[in-house]
Amino acid sequence: MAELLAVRDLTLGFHTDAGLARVLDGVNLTIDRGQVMGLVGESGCGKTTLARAVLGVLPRHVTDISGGSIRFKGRDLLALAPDVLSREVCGRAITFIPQDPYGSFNPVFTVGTQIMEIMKWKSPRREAIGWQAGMPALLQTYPAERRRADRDAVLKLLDAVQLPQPEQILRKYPHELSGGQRQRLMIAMALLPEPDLVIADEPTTALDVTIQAQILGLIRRLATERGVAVLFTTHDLGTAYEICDAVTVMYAGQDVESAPTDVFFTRCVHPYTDRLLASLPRPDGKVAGIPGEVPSLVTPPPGCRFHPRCDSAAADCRAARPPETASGAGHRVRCFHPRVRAAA
Amino acid sequence: MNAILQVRDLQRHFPIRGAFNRQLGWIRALDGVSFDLIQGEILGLVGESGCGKSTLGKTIMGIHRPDAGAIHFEGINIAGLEPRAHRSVRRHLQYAYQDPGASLDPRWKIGRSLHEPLIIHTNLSTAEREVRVREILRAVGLPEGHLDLYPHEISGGQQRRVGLARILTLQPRVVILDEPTSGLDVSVQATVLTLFRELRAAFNLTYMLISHDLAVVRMMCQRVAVMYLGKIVEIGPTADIFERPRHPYTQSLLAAIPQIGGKRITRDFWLKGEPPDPGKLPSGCRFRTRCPRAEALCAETEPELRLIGAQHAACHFAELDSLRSA
Amino acid sequence: MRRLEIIVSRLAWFVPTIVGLLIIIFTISHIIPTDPVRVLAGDNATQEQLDALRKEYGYDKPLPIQFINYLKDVATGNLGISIFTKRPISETMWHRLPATLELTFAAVFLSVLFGIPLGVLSALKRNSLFDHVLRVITVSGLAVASFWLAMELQFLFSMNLAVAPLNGRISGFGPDPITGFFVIDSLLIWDMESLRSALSHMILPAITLALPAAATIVRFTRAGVLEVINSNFVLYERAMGIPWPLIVWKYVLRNALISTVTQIGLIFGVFLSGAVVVETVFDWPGIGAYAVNSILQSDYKAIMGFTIWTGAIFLIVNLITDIAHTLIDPRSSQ
Amino acid sequence: AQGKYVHANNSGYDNLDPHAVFDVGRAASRINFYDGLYRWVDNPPKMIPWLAESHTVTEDGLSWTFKLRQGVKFHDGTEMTADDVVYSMERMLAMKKGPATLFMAIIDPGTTKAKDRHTVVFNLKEPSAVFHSTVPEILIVNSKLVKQNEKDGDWGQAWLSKNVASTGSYTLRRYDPAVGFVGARFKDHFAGWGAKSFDEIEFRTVLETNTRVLGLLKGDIHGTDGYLPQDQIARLRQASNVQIIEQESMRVFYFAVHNSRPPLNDVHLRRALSYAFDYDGFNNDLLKGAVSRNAGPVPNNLWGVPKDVKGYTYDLEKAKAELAKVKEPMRPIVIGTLAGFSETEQAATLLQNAARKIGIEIKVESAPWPVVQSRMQKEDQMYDMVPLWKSTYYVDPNNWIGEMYGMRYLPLRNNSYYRNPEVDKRLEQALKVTDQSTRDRLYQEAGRIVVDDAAGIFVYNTKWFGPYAANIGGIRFCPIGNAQDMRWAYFK
Amino acid sequence: MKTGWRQALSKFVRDRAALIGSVIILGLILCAIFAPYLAPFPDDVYEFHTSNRLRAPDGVHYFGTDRMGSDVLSRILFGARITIMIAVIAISITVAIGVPIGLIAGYYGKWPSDALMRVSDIFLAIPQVVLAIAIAQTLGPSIENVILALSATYWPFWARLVYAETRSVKNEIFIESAIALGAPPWRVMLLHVLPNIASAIIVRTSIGMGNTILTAAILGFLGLGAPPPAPEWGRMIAESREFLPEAWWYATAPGLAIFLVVMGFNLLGDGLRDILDPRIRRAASREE
Ligand SMILES: Nc1ncnc2c1ncn2[C@@H]1O[C@H](COP(=O)(O)OP(=O)(O)OP(=O)(O)O)[C@@H](O)[C@H]1O
Ligand SMILES: Nc1ncnc2c1ncn2[C@@H]1O[C@H](COP(=O)(O)OP(=O)(O)OP(=O)(O)O)[C@@H](O)[C@H]1O
Ligand SMILES: [Mg+2]
Ligand SMILES: [Mg+2]
Repeated sequence: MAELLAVRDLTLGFHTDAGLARVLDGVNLTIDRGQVMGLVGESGCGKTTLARAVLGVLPRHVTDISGGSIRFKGRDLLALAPDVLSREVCGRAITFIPQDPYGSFNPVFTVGTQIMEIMKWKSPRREAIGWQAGMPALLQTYPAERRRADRDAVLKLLDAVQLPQPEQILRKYPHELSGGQRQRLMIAMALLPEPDLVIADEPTTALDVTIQAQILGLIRRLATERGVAVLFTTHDLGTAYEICDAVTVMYAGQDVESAPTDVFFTRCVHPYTDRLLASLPRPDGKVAGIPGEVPSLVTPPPGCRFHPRCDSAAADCRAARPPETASGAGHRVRCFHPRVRAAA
Repeated sequence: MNAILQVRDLQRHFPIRGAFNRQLGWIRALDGVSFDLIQGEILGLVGESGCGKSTLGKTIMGIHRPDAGAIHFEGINIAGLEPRAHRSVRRHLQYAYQDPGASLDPRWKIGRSLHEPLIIHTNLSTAEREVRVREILRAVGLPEGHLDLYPHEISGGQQRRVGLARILTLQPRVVILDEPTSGLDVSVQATVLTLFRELRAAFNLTYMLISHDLAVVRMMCQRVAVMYLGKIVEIGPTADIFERPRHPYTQSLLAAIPQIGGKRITRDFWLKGEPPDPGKLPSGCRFRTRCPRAEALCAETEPELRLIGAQHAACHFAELDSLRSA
Repeated sequence: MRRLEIIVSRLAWFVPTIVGLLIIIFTISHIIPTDPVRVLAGDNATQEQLDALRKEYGYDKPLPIQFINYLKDVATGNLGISIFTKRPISETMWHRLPATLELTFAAVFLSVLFGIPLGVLSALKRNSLFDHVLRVITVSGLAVASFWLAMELQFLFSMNLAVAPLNGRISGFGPDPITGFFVIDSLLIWDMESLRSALSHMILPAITLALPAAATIVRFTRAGVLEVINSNFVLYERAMGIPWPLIVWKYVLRNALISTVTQIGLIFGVFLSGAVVVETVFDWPGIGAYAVNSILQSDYKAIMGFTIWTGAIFLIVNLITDIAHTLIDPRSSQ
Repeated sequence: AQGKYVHANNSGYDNLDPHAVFDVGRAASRINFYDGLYRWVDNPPKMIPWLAESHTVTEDGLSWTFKLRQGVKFHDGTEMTADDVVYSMERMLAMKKGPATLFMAIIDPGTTKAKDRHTVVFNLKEPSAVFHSTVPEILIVNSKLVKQNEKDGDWGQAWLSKNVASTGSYTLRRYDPAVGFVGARFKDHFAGWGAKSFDEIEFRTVLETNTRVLGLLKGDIHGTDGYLPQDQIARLRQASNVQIIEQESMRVFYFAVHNSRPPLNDVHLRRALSYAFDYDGFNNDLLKGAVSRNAGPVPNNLWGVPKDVKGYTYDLEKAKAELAKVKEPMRPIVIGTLAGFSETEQAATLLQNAARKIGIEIKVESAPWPVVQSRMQKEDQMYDMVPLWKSTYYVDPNNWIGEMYGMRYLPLRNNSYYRNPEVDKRLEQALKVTDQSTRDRLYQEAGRIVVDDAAGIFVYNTKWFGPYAANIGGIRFCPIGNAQDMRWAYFK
Repeated sequence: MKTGWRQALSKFVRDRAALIGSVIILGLILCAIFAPYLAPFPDDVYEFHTSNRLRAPDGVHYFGTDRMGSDVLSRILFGARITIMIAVIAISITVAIGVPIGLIAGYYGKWPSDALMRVSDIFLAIPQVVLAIAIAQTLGPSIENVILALSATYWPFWARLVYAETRSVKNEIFIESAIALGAPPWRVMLLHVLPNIASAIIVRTSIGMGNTILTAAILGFLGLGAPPPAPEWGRMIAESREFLPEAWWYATAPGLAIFLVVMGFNLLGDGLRDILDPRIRRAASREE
């Protein structure tokens, strides 16, 4: 499988009242074509930030990107001009499914208007450069012919995401739809431009378990059918297990371990991953949390950020961040003292 | 068995109002709920968002007035008591909010918040109160220095501890825990759940644990009640319900939870559609619009809770095999 | 459906509100030491003259009866005769209304024309030099006493630079009234001289009125845009690569305007209060100047008439605001 | 005949009815649209025959017979007759507004008779020495036309408030209560026209002084009222295109003092206050010497003034001495000023300032004229003092000293609540006798006592500074009407 | 870790608007207190020098003299006393009326809130300036009546504000939890609700001060304020009006004084809003 997205040593921070919050610290992430990659980690560890970095929608004035690269199909997105990124990549080659399907719809326009707006700019039928290219965006028109074709595509896809009576749904306002319906629409909108990569940022956290199961199934099926790669952000390990081909774990802005799903849940070697899995509630009632607290991102501990809470930490963990080491096929870990496990 | 709390046919309806205060309909947040809470147990209450779990807890507490039904707490019916009379009951019956951070006054130091219940319910002097507060603080595992901090200055897990300490100062017998771990990371959740267990042992508490996380409930509770749109559709010992769910809704709920290392449920999850508008409930069984097993009977008569095996379930076809294995 | 209900419920409150207003004003009017009959009779009236007039105008009856009679009159659209001008008050009001409306519309036009785009721009360029300068200007706009600003504008532009007339609405009588709006009337009869005169008379008072209103609009638009621009749907639209100008001027603005529109009722209050003072300083023959005159003359019937009018205008504007709100915010008409 | 004269007036023309309006500010509509039986012209004022050619009085002074001019045309072409005069008098008496107050006490409704087509008889209830001087205020309306426009027995009030039905010098061309009026020259006016009279006159309401001045400077208007603040006059004097016509007027500025209320009923306190007013500072500094000191109630330029009375001067020592003699317990004195008339306020604060130095506390309250007026007319509500002007309604000392201090005018016009039998005896006598020299003597004697009693603080007699465009000629100033009679004026 | 108030204080110092605003207001208060010492001609509040009238600003009279020949600067300094007195008393009365009414109506809902809404609707149905003018005129011009007119017309704003804030705070979980603990209503209202809406009231009060001063100035301008010779700023501008062409300083100085003070209160209010209002704070932290 070919690399679709390769994030290398991405380091960035946000300027806050308290100082520079070093939110990502040398993050590596690789997604292959058609792969569903789970990005898991506890709240505030930088999952959303990483997703937004790929989409190029980090808050402009406060973000300080100090290093690394994001290569997508060979182009470095960080080096791309914002308008080129917005025109050629965002919404076209890379699309987005947000966490909050209610807030992500504009409340004062019908969903039809909003879908058609995306199609106007991002439809796969849109020729790359037409006579309108030099026109200001506000003046550009939507050719009727393409509009019709796009609309047919929309209706077809709405059907595919199990939204009955799509024509009616398009005429509704977001608040007139249920959470599940909204999230289905979001999925449809992410797939309509026929992208190579969909970034889904915790798309099911706002939903009930039964609806979540439906949506997860939908994403999984459509991704497989269309060969789309997905970056799936979640803090729920169960969900990650459910739909991902591979999982990357982050802790406090650093990636710690990355492995194919089955390997990850059975043979993880990083102490943090290990403790995380041990914290899951079990019928037998034997749970163990992780003592200590998540470090402040403004004054993070040096080296491996997990070392203050890690029982196998040693002096070298403080000195430097462990390099990425391969621990099997597609299994990479960043730890000087990985757990030794008997292979299951 | 010794029921410390008996709830009988409890109803609580919220009006839906339009302009003019004109009433457009009712949301039946509680539509005839009955169950017993047994001394010393942990009863789990699960169900989807908006099914009435919090309303049930708050109605028992007297925050909402029930429209009908009875709540016997230690033999006394406390349903619809005057606010003044209710206040004395509250010493023994406490409610732990879903988000303890939000349940602490942001402008009050932790210490002051901890004194408040004692000021309201006891005539202790400041010094006596101080002793009690420090005791309880130790019990929930917080350093005394925290008394001088504001809620936003401590972590979420610590806020939860403060919230519990505030409740426990009054030495209640029953504590209703409303989604105590929602929004917490698993590692923190694990610590909090452990704390609940320890406190229960130390203070001889009875819990009603409201949650939508079945895994947590399974781990913590002796018995589980499953709610769907204002009604309990199934109730019984935890092991039985998780092994042999009788109600199709419970079955789908269990089927919807990803099991690490288990079968991938999304491949063939069978429940379609979404819960109906709580203002416009369907006739008969309220689950029939989504139920793959629904028949004409389901639209006509509403099934009552029936005893099947060790558990009660409200389904006409509860005896049939589980859908999951079908 | 909901829209109709809003209108009906607003209208239902119309009458009690106006009656309540009248009670307040009637009560305070009757503490006035002026004897309306004496004013009516003139400087040199005799006692018998006064008694006759008192009877004629019903001032000999007890106050509650006077109030009820007054309400009856108001219900039939009769606001009584002004003590000072000795003319029917409603007639004067109708006669002066176009002047006030013309000025108000001009001010609304100016304040919206500048307020909304500036508000959007300062939100987009938050914390830039532009934003800071604009903030200073808007805070000043709200801090300056309108009558003083009016005088300083007169001093500068009329007395020293002589580029604008000092006051009045037009030189001379203006075009024959068709609509009563000089700008429209002079266009209708294609009288460029009148048009020029009307516009040049309007500019200073309109600016005076528009300044605080524009400042308010800028602030609300800015706050609205800032609130919206951080919302998830803007993030989503950006992530989906919708062109930025489109996001701002179509999607964000429409949302931001919701809060601005709700403020229009308030802004209108600014205009009406402003009109009272600004019309006085600029000698603008509208109902605001009439109100001040009546108040200074203790012409309490005219004051009450004015109160009813402003109350009604205000309520109508609020009604329109509510309707506009339901029009641009689909959530509210649910 | 040429051109259009534009006048900026400082008050509004909200009613054109000559029988409803009777104040100096709105004289222009009365005087230019309507004619009276006689007319006042020039300064000192002379009464000339106008619609009436002459009159006779019976021996007892009760029956006044006026001979009307023949062939006088109303604007609609019909002839003016004695019936119109009778109708006009009845209309005034019925409406009881404005000018009616001059006649109601002496003429009953229904007693005025048309002897023939051109003779009219007024029958007085009692002899009146002042009736003669009020005859110019009997303005004649077109009775037929007004009757046609009567509604519900309103004497045509609604109609006449916006229309003109008269014989007057100008016909109404345009009218807007908020703006003013335009009159066109009535070619067939009985008095004829000079060669250069205006074709049209426009009177605009321009409340703001600065606008009137600027308009005059810019040439947009040709004339404005003659009581501008002196700073403005000074400014206008510098402009080459403006002329200022200076005339002694009959508008006396004084403090009405409540003579009956303690402690002001003590003559020593009143004298102390009279000594405490800085006449020079006020007349010369604040008003730039544009007024002349008037020591008593009657204007200096009228007869009936005791010329030897020099009045009070600003002298705090004398004031203190007088104050020492005051027996009544002292309390703060309240002065009511006229809102919008800053001169009254300045005068009050000036007195306040000086009084403070001799230990009298004064409070100043400002209120609009209607409020002040209605309080002045109630003895218990009258302020302790009110600075104000006494204007000319008719030219007779009775207009001033008579109404200000005569007991028969209590409380409506005698707002000083001054009750001095010595003075009253003389004032009453002067009203009955018709011999001019006797009356002159009586008024002088009364004036002397009033000043000695310090019944008021008499400050100045106004000078009139008529600002007109330099190319206007033929302005004839008369204290009544303030030169707003435009029929004599023309462009040079 | 900083406590809430200390944090607010440090933010306050960093917020330039609030700082400038409070400096201006402090200046005003100092001017008011030390007017007799600061004024070059303290007697000129009552003392006239008619021969010296309408002097342009020079080294002796920094702001020129007025129509009675008094020093404009001195009068403005003394005018600050009147301005402060009117604003402070009027706002205190307004707050004292509006806050309890809003609090009770907001806390209990039902008919008290309906009644409040209707009554304040009536008061808010016409512009406050107009109502204040009408009341002030009716009662007669004096400082007390200006204060009365202002309080009578402005209380609904506070009642409404407190009402709305109370309603929203009442939905907060910590209020519900205090009730669940068994706290009686007075305790909840005074100890929980009031402190939590205090910042909104403070912000509104600061901006309200500005508005009140403006309205008071309008009343003074129309001759409905303090009677002469009180050096009230609005009245000074009204007095200056007829001298505008010759004496530009006469209107300019008191106008600027009003402007500065109102600006001071507005800036302070704005700044306090940024610092104290948690909603804005939340929005600000999300902002780009
Ligand atoms: N605009 C910003 N300014 C300052 N800090 C920010 C900003 N956005 C995010 N952060 C901080 O960056 C860290 C990472 O945030 P991010 O949203 O990426 O976490 P996450 O892993 O997505 O968490 P969650 O699971 O809660 O969504 C957090 O500590 C957050 O507070
Ligand atoms: N005070 C209220 N007024 C009106 N409706 C209410 C009120 N409180 C709750 N409801 C409605 O009652 C229903 C049940 O609400 P409740 O909060 O009990 O659900 P829940 O099961 O606790 O949901 P969640 O899991 O989201 O907390 C919902 O439809 C809710 O909208
Ligand atoms: Mg996130
Ligand atoms: Mg809940």
